[in-house]
Amino acid sequence: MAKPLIEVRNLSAYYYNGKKVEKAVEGVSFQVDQGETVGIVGESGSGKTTLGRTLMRLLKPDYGEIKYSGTEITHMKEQQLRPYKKELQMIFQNPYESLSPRMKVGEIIEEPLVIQKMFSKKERTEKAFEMIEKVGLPRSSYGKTIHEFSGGQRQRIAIARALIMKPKLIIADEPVSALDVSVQAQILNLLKDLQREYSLTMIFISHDLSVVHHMSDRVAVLRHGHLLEMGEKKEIYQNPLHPYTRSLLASIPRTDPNLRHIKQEPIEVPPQSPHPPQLIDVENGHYVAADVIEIKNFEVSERKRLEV
Amino acid sequence: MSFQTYFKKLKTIFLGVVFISFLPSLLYGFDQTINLRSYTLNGKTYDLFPSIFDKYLYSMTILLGALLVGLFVAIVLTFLTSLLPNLLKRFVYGLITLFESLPDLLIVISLQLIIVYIFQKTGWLISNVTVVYDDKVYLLPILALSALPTIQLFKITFLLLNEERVKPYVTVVKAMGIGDYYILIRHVFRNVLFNLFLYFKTIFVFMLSNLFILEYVFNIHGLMMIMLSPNTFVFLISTMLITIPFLFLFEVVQSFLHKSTSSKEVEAA
Amino acid sequence: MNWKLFKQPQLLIGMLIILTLLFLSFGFQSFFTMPEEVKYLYDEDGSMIGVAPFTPTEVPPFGTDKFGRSLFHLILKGAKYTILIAFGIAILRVAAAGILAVFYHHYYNKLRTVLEDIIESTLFIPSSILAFILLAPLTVHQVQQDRGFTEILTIQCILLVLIGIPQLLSTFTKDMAKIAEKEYIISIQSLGAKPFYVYWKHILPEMASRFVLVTAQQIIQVLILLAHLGVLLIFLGGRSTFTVGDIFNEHEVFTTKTGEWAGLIGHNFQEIMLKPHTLLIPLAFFSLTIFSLNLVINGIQNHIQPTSRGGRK
Amino acid sequence: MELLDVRNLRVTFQSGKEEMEAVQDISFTVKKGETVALIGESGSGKSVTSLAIMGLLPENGRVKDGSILFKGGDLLQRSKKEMQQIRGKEISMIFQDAMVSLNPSMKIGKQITEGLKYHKITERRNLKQEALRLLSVVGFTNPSTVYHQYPGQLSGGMKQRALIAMAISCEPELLIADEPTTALDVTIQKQILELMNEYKIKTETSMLLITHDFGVVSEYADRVLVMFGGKIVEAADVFTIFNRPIHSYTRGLMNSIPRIESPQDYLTTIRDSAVENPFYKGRAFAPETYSLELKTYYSESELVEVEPGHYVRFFTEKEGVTQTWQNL
Repeated sequence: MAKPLIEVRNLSAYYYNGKKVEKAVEGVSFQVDQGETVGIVGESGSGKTTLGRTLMRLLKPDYGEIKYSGTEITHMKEQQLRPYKKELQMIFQNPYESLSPRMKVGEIIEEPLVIQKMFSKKERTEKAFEMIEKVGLPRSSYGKTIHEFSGGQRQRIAIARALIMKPKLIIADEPVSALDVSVQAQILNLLKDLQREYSLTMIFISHDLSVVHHMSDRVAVLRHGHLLEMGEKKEIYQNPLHPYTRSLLASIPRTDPNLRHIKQEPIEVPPQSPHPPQLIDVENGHYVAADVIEIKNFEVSERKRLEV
Repeated sequence: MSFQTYFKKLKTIFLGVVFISFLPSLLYGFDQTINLRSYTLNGKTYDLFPSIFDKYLYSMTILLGALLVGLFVAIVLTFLTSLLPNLLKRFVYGLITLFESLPDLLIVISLQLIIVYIFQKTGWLISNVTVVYDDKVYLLPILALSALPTIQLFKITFLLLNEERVKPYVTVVKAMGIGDYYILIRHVFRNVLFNLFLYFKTIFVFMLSNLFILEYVFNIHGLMMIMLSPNTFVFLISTMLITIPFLFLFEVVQSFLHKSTSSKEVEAA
Repeated sequence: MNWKLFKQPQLLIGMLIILTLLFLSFGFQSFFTMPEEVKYLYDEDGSMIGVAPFTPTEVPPFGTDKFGRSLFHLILKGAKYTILIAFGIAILRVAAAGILAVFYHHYYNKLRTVLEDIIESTLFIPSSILAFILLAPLTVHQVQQDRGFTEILTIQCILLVLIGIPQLLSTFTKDMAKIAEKEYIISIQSLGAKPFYVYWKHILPEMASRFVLVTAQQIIQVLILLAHLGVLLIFLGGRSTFTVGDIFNEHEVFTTKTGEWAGLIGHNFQEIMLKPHTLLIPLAFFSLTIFSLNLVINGIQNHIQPTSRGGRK
Repeated sequence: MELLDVRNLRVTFQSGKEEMEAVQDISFTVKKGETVALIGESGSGKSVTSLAIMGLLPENGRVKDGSILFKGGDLLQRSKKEMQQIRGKEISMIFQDAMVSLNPSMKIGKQITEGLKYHKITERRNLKQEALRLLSVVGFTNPSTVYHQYPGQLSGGMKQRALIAMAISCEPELLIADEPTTALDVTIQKQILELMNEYKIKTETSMLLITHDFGVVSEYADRVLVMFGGKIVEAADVFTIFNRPIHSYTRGLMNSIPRIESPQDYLTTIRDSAVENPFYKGRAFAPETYSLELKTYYSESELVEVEPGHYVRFFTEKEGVTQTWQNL
């Protein structure tokens, strides 16, 4: 069994909207093992972005703890965190906004090294060129300004920047949702290639179930800040237990017009519970949120499965 | 709108004003006059209470009157320019820049001179130019004070209108086959007026400054003049007299805006 | 900020006017000689027909003040003081507020309680009154303690700079908060950058064009403020006092020591009804300068967002 | 007779001194009760086409050539007044970004009946009743509450419902939906699309559905036009497109979406498809004939009917190509 690289226990982060306290993430626990990709699926307002940023320690969690390869980093000060930020890197959603508009491509890609004061200037340039080629851009990109690049190319630059420090963990927050379909495929392929090459651990956050399915080994479903279901990809997609997961899956448009006459019954999703749900291991690391009534249902469905 | 935040802000401002009013002492040593009964202006001594309320009312009448006149004229002007072809609109915008550049002092003095000139030519006096005694004039100060806010408001509404006209919801309404003038009046103009409230604070501060120079040049014995008298207490009480109602007004406007357009960020630009 | 900014015609015209004024003012000695003071005018027979101040028609081009000095020359001479002092105060205001805003934004939760009072309350006090209250005691001190010209000027400038800071601080902090929310700033933070690096390399450069714009606006505000103070007989660098009139009708006249325009307005203020040109001409130059600055501002704004201005689509 | 018949439409945009062609020679028809989908990526000209039909092109855009026949009459020949009578009443449009598509300061109830009021379809005193009915048609369970709410108080899905209510208020014959669900969550997307489809079937309204999502097309469209760089690259009924896509761009678009039911380790991109397509032999969409980034074509091309009702854009001579197809 691989060692957990990042462990999250009972993580809660709130944000303050005027006087009101709103939950962004509440009572979330999971772990990511070395080398695996965990997909986090959630719709808007599910707290997936907050979760990603809290893991990066861009936000300070209100409760709970985050352990990075055994060390607790929850309450570390910025000074102490700096070495960890070499190993944790993030890719953001919108390549039009996540790259500084006033810098040259080369500067952008080298910036992490400058910030962490690594290597000499010459070595940094060399590394930047190497990364530019790795992500499939021409070497001439180095001296160009960011305005000359399309969305897909910009996302490649963002990936090059994230990978120049040879990180261990990548948190990708909706890295392809701002891109055209054809470009999306290229970026996903690139991410997969690079993941293999650098044996990266990855947390892949997205609203798109197909993309998460494509990228991940394990999947977690987030709704209104609560973790509802988590497990191996196969388990989640073929044997979804939580009604919310099932409704998400049923909402994906089928890409076959021959199926359109088959009507799908709408799935009743229970209202959000006020407290973070207890996660129960149903089978083989397939966790599901359960209050008392739901546990009964799961038992039934499990029994059914056994009979089959 | 909650009274709690209002009073909290009021307290904040009060502390700030107290600090500012004793700043001269901090800078030059403690030799400030504090007199709770009376104040001196141009060598004469006046009772502070209750006459300060009278002056206060007078100054605020001029201020609000000018604001209303300015608002009205600005809206009419914007509406008229919105009907002009694009080339003329640019010309109008150029004119705004020109007029905007005139200092308040110039406008106040010129107005005064124009009226004297008219009087000399025709013997027809629109309004007493300067006030020597305690009788009050309204028309001229209001007109003089409204000149610059009119230009500013005109500029703001003009720019807001241009911004508003290309917003997606206008296209949606157009797609319903609704006529241009109907859209302009019922949708675009309405929202421009809403957004105008965001500039309320900016205009207000600007007008206070104008009012001050107006009172000085016209020799109007109003609240702003009183503030010039070397008496710290007068400064303190005058400022609070302005703050108490207007802060309330700002808060009401803010909460009102927040309610009707809750997605919008409310702040004075 | 880049060089394309200088392709804006409005900006160029505005800068040209201001630079011309400054050029004429600095080269004053080499272009002009200060004409003789004209205190009295005589007709051909040699009998006196008028006493200063004179109107532009009597003494072209702009007439004289009450000491018989040519307004045209006074204005050109004073241009450099007026414009440069306003420039200096505005730049110092923006620079100081910009630096303070970094700290205010970074330590917002700690500093807010201290500074919010002052920032909020300055909203309700017209800056002219604020300036008057702070500067008026100086004129008394000048006489009483016989302070020097430079000392007075320095104190005045420092106070004028300080007066403008609270408002700027609040706008800059709001701007910074907006920029700090942008994804690319967050992405820089995720790389483990020190706060200083983030401000210096990213947030402040992002605000550069904003700083230029605000500086131009501040120059206008300082100019208007100076004009107001001039009317209130507060002149930069203190004032010189002359006694004029005959024994029966003696009164004091205050004049400016630097010759800046606000001083011209101030010492001619009593002539408002009789010889209005002595006020209107300096004011016209104020307007010209402000207009040029407005042109500069329009140019910058057109450069920043080319479509949203001026009825063009 | 077709309800809508667009013939050889060309739309250009003036940007600076340059004139850019956003839509180049597009022809298609929409029959009564039919849903036609325009599918393409950003910059394909699909939204511009819809705006041209509505007569709502931005100031710097203009129709350079072609005709848009609606019920036999050319919309491009109509005066401004006449177009106003058609917009909203006969053709109406649902826009992409519901978040900004409603007037923030007007109550929902008032806003959705603007068309009815302006066109004097419903009497003033019945407006409120009609608004409540429309709100319940689009699935609000509490119409009287929503009636008095401002757009800022509604979620994205609810705003889109309100927009639909507005679009169908005058019972138009043609509904143009420009990416109606792109900004919404998947679960909401499904609800909104179902709602639109139900309404369409019930009232026999025709629909022009503009989207980038093949999933949406496969569920709801009758006929499909695939667009790229301002041109139609493939057009057929929905079953043909999905069962026998020919053009490599179509195939590329379809394959580049990761699929849950048939997972692949590597996603086929459009570039790969261009190489792999057995039909075109370097002709239909060879990499040298187009630029994916610039969204333009480098060589001449023509739309060829390869089987009845199935059109594909081919480069070079059409005969050779058609034969290749027929030989198969």
